[in-house]
Amino acid sequence: MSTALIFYLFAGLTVASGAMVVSARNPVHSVLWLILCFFNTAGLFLLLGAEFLAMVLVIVYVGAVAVLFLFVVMMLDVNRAELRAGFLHYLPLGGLVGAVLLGELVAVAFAWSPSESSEALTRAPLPDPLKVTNTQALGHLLYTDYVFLFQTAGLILLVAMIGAILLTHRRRSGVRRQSIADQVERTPRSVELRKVQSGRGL
Amino acid sequence: MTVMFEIGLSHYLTVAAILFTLGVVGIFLNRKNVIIIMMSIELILLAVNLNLVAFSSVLHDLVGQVLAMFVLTVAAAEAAIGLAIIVVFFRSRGTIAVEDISQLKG
Amino acid sequence: MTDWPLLTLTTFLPLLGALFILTIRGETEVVARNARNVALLTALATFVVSLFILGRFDAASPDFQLKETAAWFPGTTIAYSLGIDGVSLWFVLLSTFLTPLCILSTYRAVHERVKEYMVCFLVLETMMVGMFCALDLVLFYLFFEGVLIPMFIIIGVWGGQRRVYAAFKFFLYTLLGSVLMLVAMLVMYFEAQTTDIPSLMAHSFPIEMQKWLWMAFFASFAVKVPMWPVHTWLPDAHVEAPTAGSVILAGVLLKMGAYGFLRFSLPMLPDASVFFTPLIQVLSVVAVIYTSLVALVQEDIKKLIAYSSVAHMGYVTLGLFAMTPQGVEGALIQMLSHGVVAAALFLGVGVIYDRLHTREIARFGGLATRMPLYAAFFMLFTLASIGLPGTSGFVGEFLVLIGVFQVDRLVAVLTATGVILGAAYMLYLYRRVFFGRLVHEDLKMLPDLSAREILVFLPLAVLVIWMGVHPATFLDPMHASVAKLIDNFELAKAAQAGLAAATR
Amino acid sequence: MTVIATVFLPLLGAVAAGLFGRVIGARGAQIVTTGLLVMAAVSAALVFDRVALGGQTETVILADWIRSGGLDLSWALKVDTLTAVMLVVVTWVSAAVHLYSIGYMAHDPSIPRFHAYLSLFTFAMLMLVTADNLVQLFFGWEGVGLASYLLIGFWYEKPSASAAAIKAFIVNRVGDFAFLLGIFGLFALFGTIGLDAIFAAAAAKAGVTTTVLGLKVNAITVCCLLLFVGAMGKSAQLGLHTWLPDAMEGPTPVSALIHAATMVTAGVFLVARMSPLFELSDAALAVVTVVGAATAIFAATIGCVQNDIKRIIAYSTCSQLGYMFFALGVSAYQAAIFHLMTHAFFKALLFLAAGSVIHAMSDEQDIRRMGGIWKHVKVTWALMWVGSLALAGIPFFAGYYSKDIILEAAWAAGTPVGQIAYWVGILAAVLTAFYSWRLLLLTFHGRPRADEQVMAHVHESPAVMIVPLLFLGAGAMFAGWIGYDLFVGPASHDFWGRALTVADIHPALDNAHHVPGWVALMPTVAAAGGIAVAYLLYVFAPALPGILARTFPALHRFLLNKWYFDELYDAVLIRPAFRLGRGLWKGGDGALIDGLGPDGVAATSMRMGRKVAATETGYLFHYAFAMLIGVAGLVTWYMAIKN
Amino acid sequence: MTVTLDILPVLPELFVALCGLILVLIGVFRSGDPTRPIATLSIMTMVTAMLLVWALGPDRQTGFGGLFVADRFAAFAKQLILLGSILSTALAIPFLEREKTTRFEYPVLVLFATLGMMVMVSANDFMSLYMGLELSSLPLYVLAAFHRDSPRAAEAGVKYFVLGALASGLLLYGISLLYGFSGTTSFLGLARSFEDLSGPPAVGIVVGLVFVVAGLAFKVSAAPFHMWTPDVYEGAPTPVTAFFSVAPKIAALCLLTRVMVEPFAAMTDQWRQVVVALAVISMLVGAFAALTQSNIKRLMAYSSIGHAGYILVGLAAGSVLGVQAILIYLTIYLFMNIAVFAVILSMRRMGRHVEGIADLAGLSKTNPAMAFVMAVLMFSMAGIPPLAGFWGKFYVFMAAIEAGLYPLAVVGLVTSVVAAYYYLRIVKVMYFDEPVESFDHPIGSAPVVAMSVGTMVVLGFTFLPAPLVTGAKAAAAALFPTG
Repeated sequence: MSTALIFYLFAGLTVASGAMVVSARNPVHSVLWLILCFFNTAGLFLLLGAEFLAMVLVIVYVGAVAVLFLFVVMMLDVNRAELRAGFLHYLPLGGLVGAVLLGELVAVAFAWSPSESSEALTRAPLPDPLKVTNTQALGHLLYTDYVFLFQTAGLILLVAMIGAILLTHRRRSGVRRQSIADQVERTPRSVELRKVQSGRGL
Repeated sequence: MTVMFEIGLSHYLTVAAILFTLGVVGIFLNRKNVIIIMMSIELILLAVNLNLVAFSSVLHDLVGQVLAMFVLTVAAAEAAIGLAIIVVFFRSRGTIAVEDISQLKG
Repeated sequence: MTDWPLLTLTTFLPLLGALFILTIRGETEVVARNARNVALLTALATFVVSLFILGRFDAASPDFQLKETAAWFPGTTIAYSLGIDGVSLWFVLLSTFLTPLCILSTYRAVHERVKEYMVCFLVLETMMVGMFCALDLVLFYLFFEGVLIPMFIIIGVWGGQRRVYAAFKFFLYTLLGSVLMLVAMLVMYFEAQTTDIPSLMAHSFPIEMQKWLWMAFFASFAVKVPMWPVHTWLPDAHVEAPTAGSVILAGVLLKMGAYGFLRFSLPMLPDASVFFTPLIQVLSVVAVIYTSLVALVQEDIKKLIAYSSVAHMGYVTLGLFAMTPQGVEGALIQMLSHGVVAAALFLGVGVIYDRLHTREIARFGGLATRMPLYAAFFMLFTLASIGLPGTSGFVGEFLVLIGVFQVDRLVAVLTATGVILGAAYMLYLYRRVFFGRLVHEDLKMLPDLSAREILVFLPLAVLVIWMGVHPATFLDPMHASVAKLIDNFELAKAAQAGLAAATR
Repeated sequence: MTVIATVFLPLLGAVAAGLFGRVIGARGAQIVTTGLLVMAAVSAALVFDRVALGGQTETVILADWIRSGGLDLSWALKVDTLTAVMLVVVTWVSAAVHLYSIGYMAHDPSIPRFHAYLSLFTFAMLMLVTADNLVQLFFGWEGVGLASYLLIGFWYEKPSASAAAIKAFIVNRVGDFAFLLGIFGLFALFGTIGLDAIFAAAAAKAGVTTTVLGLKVNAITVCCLLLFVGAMGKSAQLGLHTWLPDAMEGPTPVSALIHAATMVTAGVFLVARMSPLFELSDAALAVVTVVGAATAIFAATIGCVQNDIKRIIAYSTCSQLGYMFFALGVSAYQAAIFHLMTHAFFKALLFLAAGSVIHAMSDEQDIRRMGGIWKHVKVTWALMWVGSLALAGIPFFAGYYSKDIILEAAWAAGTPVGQIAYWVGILAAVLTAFYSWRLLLLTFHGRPRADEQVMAHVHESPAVMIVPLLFLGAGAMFAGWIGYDLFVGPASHDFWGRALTVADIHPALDNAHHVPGWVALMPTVAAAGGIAVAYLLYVFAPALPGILARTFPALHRFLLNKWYFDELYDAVLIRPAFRLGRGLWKGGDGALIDGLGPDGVAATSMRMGRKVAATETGYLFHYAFAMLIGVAGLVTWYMAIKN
Repeated sequence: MTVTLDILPVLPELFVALCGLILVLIGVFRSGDPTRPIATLSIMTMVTAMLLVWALGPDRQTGFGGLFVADRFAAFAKQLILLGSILSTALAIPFLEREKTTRFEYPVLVLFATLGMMVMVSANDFMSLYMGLELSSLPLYVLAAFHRDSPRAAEAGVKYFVLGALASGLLLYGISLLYGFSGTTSFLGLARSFEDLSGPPAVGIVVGLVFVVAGLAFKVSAAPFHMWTPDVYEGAPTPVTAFFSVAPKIAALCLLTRVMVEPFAAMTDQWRQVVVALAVISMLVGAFAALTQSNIKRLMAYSSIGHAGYILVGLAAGSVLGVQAILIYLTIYLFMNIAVFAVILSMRRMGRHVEGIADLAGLSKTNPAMAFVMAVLMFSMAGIPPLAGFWGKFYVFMAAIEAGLYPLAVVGLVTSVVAAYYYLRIVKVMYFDEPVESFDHPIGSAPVVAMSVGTMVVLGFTFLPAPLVTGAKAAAAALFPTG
C-alpha cells in the first residue's frame, strides 16, 4: 500500500514535471522541471531496486547534464521565447497522433506476460540483493561480460569530447595572448623599430 | 482496485509510455527553441531507461540495467554534442528558434 | 576463319573501334577526320566480318547456329550466349550494313563533336548486333536497353530544335515499356529455371501466366515497334534526331520490337499470343489507317516518313501474328525492306537538310529540276515505300497481306487500304518536294548529289531492287527457322487445346 | 528466245536511256530506245507468227521470285495467242509512238528521260501480258501504272500535270487494292496463283461459297468481281474513270500509247485472260456488262460537250473501253480483244494526229480556238478523218468490224443485260459519231478562230511524225478487215486455241453471226445519224449548239462538269481524308495520346514531384511529425488491422 | 566466473580504435597543420583494417560472450564501409585544404565513425548494436556541422542531430520492448525464442520490432524517416555528404539486414510488410521529389532515398538471393556514389565551389572526360544496362520476384523510370546545353582516382561480374545458418 502511494507520488510528479518541461514558456523553467523529473525517476528506480542507476541519474544527470543545459540556456540568452502562432494549429492533429501512440503503448504495457523462454535466455541473473549490492553486481558485469561495450562507451565519450571541442572551441585572432617563450627569447636585435607617423598607424 | 494498488510492471511501463509520448509530442509541438527539443529527447531516453529498469526488475535480469547504464552514458555524450551544435548554430544565425531552422528545404 | 567466334567478333568489333577513337587526341579538325575514318573503317570491317556469318550460315538448318557460350553470372543460369538463326541472321547484316552508310552520310552533316558522334554510333552498332545475336534472356535485355544510351545522346546532342523533348520522350517511353518486360523475364526465369532462349522456347508456361507475361512483353515491344497508340515518341524522335540517327532508328531499332515478338511472345507464349492476336490485329489495322491519314497532312518531311514507318510496322506486327509462313516471312522481309527503304528516305531527307537546314515541305518544290539524280533516287525509294512490285516493299506487303488473308479476311481487307493511302501520302510528298516550279530562290543554287552521297545511296538502291526482284536470296535462309517456329507454335496450340479439352 | 527479246529489249532501252542518258545524249537515247523497240516489234511479229498463227504456246521460266510456304512464284513468260496479239499491238504501237516522239519532243530538254519512260512502260506492259501468274501480272500492272504516272507528270513543273499524275496513280491504286484482294482470294481458294493451275482447278471450285459481310456468296464470283474492280481502275470504267481525262496533261505520244492503245486496255486483257474464271460466274459477267455499257454511254455523253481536243478523245477512249467490257460481259472475249486491237490503231492514230494538230497550233488544245486549218495540215487532216471514220464504225474501216461484232454479240447473248448493252451501245455509237465529227469540224473546218500569230505558224509535222501516223492510219483502215476472220470469224477457234475459254452456255459470239439484218445494220445507221447531227450543228446551224446549251443549262453544266464525279470524290473522300488526318494528328496524337500519355504523365509526375518536395518544409517539427506518423501508422497497422 | 577475452574476432576494430587514439594524440601535439599526415595515417589504418578483416578468414567467430560476431557478412560489409571511408577521406582532404577549413579532427572523426559502423555490422546483440550505432552517429552529427561558420552546415547539424536523437530514442524504446517481452537482447537468443513460437508473436515483440525498424530506417534514410536526408546532404560540407552517402548508409543497411534476417528470421512475414511499405514509399519519394531539384547535392539525397528503397526491396525478399542482391547493390552503389561525389567536389569555378545542376551545363565541351564519367554514372544510377547500376537493380528485383513480390517489383521498376528522368536531366545539362564557364582544374589526384575507379567498376562489372557475385553470395549465405 505504501509502495503504491510512493509509486504514485513519484510517477505523478515525473509525468507532471515531464509535461511542464515540454510546455513551460521559459526554457530555464523547463530545465528546472527536467531536474525535478530526473529526481522523481530516480525515485522510481529506487522502487525497482536499481539503486546505482538512481544515484547515477541524480549525480550525473542532475549534476552534470542538466547543469550543462542550464548553462547553455543562460549563455545563449533565450530565456523567453513567445508562443508563436501555429502551435495550436497543430495541436489537434499532433495530439491525436500522440494519443493514439500512447494508447497503443499502454496497451502493449498491459499485454506483457512472462515469456516461457525468457528464463532460459537470462544472461545475468539478478543476484540476491542481500549478498551482493546492486552497484557491485553492475560493476562486475560491466568490467567483465560487457567490457567491450564499456570501452565503446568510453570511445563515445571521447568522440563527444572531441566533437564538442571541435565545434565550439575557437582561437580568437583578435585576442592577444601572452606567449612567455616569445617574450623570453626576445633580444634587442630581434626587436624591430619602426617609425610610426601620427594618424597613420602601422 | 487491486490494479490500482498492486504496483506491477505495467504501471511502470505506463509511466514510461507517457513520458515517451510527452517527449515525442514535445519535439513536434515545440516552436520555441531547440533546447526544449533536446530536453524532450532526454525525456524519451528517460522513458526508455524506466522501461529497461522495470523489465530488468521483473525479469530478474541485470542486463536491462546494464543497458540503461550505457544509455545514460550515451545520453550524456549526446547532450554534449547536441548543445555544441546548438551553440554553433546560434553563433552563425543568432537564433535557436525552431522555425528559423528552415533555410534548407524543398 | 572457321573457328573464329564470328558473332562475338561482329558484336564487339565496333566497340573496339569506339575505344580506339576515344584515344584519338589532337586538334579538332584532325581528330574529326581521324575519328570519321576510323569509324568508317571499323564499320566496314564489321560488315565484312558479318558477311562471313552469312557464308557460314547453313540455311537448311532451323537451329541456332554459330553458337558461342561462356559462363557469366555464377549462381544463375545467366550466361553469355550468342547464336543466330534464319530470323536473326538478316537483322545482324542489316545492322552492319546500315552503320557504315550512316557514318558515311555524316561526313558533311556533323561538324561538332565528331569523335563523340562516332563513338556513339559504334557503341550503338555493338548493342544492335548483340541484341540480335543474344541467346540469353538477360543478355538480350542488356543489349535491348543498352541501345537507349547512345541513341539518347545522338538525338540530344546532334538533334534539332526540340531535341531535348524528343530524346527524353524516346528514352523514358521505351524504358517504361522495357522494365515491365524485365519483370516478365525474371518471372520466366523462376518458372523455367533457365534464361537460355532456346530452352525457354521449349518450355511451356501455364496459360494464365502466359497472359501476364505476354502483356509485359507487349508493353516493351509495342512501344519499340511502335504500335498504335504508343507510337507518338517516334515522330518526335525521328524528326529531331540527326539524319543518321533517324536512319538507325527506323532501320534497325524499330525492328527490335518486332524481333522481340518473334523471339519471345510467339514461340514462348503461344497460347497467350493466340489469345491476344485480335488485340494485335486491331492495333495494327488502326496503325496502318490512322497513321497513314496522319502522314497525309504532315508538313515536315521527316515526320511524314516517321508516320509512314508506324504504318509499315503495322504490317509487320500483323504478319507476325498471322503465324502463317507467308505472314511471318513477309513480316521479316517487310522489316528488312523498311530497314533499307526508310533508311534511304531519311538519308534522302538528310541530303537536303544538309544543304538547306529545313525539312519543312512547303520550303521545297521543283527540286527535280536542280537535282535530277537525287530526285531519281528518292523516287525509287518512294516507290519502294509504297510497295511497287519489283521493289522490296512489295514483297513484304504482299506476303504479309496474303498471309493475313488466310487467317482473317476482314483484317486483310482493312489493312490493304494502306496500299492506297500509302501511295497517296508518299506521292503527295514527292510532288510537293520535287515537282512544280522552282520558286524558292535558295533552291536554285542547290548542287546535285556528290560522289559520296551517291556512294551512300547506291547500295541501298541496289538492295531495294534486289529484294524486289529476287527476294529468294533473303527468304531462303529464313524458311527452315520460320517453319520450325510455326510448327512449334501449332504444336503448342494443339497441346493447349488438348489440355483444355481434357480438363473440360 | 524471241519472247525474251520482245519483253526485255525495251527494258534494255529504258535502262540505257534512263541511267546513261547523260552519256549517250538525247539523240543517242532516241536511237537506242527506238531501235530496240523496233527490234522488239519485229520479234513480237515472229512470236505472233509462231504462237498465234502456228499454235505453239510456250512458257519460259526465267527465275525464282517469291517462295514462301505454299506460295511459289517465278518470273516466267507465258505466251499464247492472247499474249501474242497483245505483244504485237503493244510493240507496234509503241514503236510507232517512239518514232513519233522523236519529232514531237524534239524541243524538250529531257528527251532521254522521256524515251526511258516510254521504253519502261513498254517493258512493264509486256510483262503484264506475258505473266504466267497473277503476281507477275500485278507487277506489270503496277509497272504500267508507274510509267503512266511518270509520263503524265513528265512536265512536272506544271502543277496540273503532277496533280494529274498523282490522281492517276491513286485512282489506279484503288483498283489495284481490289485486284490484290482478288489475288489473295484466289490464293486462299486455290492455294496457288499460277494462271494455269487456277484454270485447271477452276471448274472443281465453281460451287465453293464464302461469307462476305455475313452474306453467303460464290467465292469465284467474289474473286472475279475484285479482279474486275482492278480492271475498272486501269481501264477507267465508270467510277474509277476520273483519272483518264486528267491524264491528258502528259505529252500527247503518251496519251496515244498509254491512255489509248495499251495500258487502259489492260483491264480488258485481264478479264479476257481470266475468262476461265469469269465463265463460271454469270453474276460477275453481268456486272461486267452493265459497267461496260454504262461507261460507254456515260463517257460518250461527256465527250459531246468537251472542248479540249485530247480530252474528247480521252472520253472517247473511255467509252470504247466500255464497249470492250460489255463484249467481255457477254462472253464475246474474242470480239473484245478484236476491238482492243483495232481501237489501238485508230485511237493511237487519233491521238497522234491530235498531237500533230497541237504541234501545229503552237500547243493549243482548245478546239474552240482552232478551225479552218485543214489546208495547212493536209496529211494530218486526212489521217484524222481516217481515225474518226474508224472510230465511228463507218463500214470497212477497222472500227466497223469490231464494233459491229460487239453489238451483235451483245444482242445475240440473249440475256436482258445483253439487250440493254446493245441498245446502250447503239446510242453511244450515235454520240461517238457526233463528237468525232464535232471534233473534226471544229478543228479543221470552218473559219480559223485562232489568232493570227498562231495561224501563221501552222505547219505540217515533220516526216518522223508523219511516218508513224501513216503506219497507224493503215492499221485503222485495214486491221479490221484483216483480223476479222482470225479474231471473230470462222478461223477464230483455231486461232485462239486455249487462250480464251467460253462456256458452251455462253454462245453470244457464235450467235452474233446469225443476227437479224437490222441488228447488224443499226450501228452503221447510228454512226451516220451522229455524223449528220454533227454537220447540222456545226456546219449548217452553228448557232444551234449555243442555243441548246442555254436551253438546257443544267444538263449542259452537268455534262461539262463530267457528271460532277471529281467534285463528288473531292467532297466525299479526299477532303474528309485530309480533315480526318489533321484531326487525328492534332486531336488524336497531339491532344489525346500525348496529352494523356507521355506529356500528361510527365506533367503529372512533375506536379507530384513538386508536391512531394514541398513536404520537405525545412521545419524540424514537420520532419519529426512525419517520423512519428510513420511509427504510429505501422504500429496501428499491426495492432488494429492485423489483429 | 571465468572470463575469456576472445580478442581475435575484434582485432580490426581494436586496431582501428588504438590507431584512432594515437592519431588524436598526434593531432593534438603536432605543431603546424597536421590534417594531411593524419588523414594519410587514417587511410593507412583503414587499409590495414581491411587487410585484417580479410585475414580473419571466412569462419564465423563470436567474441565477448556473443556480443560481437565476425562472419563473412560482417567482413563483406566492413570492407565496403572501410572502402567508402578511405575514398571519402581521400576526397575530402584536398577539398578542405582548398576551402581552408582543415582540422585534424576531421579524419579522426571519420575514423571513429567508421569504427562505430564496423561494430554495428558485427553486432550480435542489441546492446552492441546500439553502442556501435551511437559511436558512428555522434561523429556524424559533428561532421555535418563541421563548417561551423556556415549557417547551412549548422542547420544541417541541428536537424541531423535532433532527428537522429529522436530516431535512436525510437530504436531504444523498441529494444527495451524486445528485451522486456523476450527476456534477452541477444540476436541468437531472440532467434531461439521465436523458433518454437506457436501462434502469433507477442504484441510487444511486434511493436518493438516496428520501433527498431523505424529507428534503423532513419539511418538508411528510408521514407517516411528520410526527411533529414535532403537538408543534411545539402547543408553539410560536400566531402561530408560524400561520406554520408556511402559508409553510414552501407553500415545501416547491412545492420538492418542482419537484424531482420538473423533474430527475426521466424517473423519474416511480420516485418516483410513493414519493409515493403518503407521500400515503396522510399522509391516513390526518391523518384518524384528529385524531379524538381536544382541543387545536385540535394538531388543526390533524393537519389539515395530512392536507392535505399530499391535495396529494401531486396531485403523484403528475405532470402539468400535478397541479401546477396543487397550486397551487390551496395557495392555498386558505393563506387557510383563516390565517383559522383568526386565530380561534385570538382565543381569549382573561380575558386568557389558550386553545386547547382545548371552549373554543369555544357560540361561535355569544357571538360569532356569529366562529363563522360558523370554521364556513365548517371546512366548507371538510372539502372540502364549494360552499366553496373543495372545489375544492382536486376538482382534486387530478381530476389523480389523469387519471393513472389510481383507488385513490389513492378512499382519499383516503374519508379526507376521516373527516377531515370532526373539522372538523364544531368546528362542533358552536360551534353545538350550550351556551356557556361568551365570549371577550375581538378584538385589533386584523389578525385581523378575516385572517378576512374568508379567508372571502371561501373563499366567493367558487366564484363567480369563473377568475383563480386560469388563473394556476395557467400556473405549472404553466412546469415542463413541452414542454407
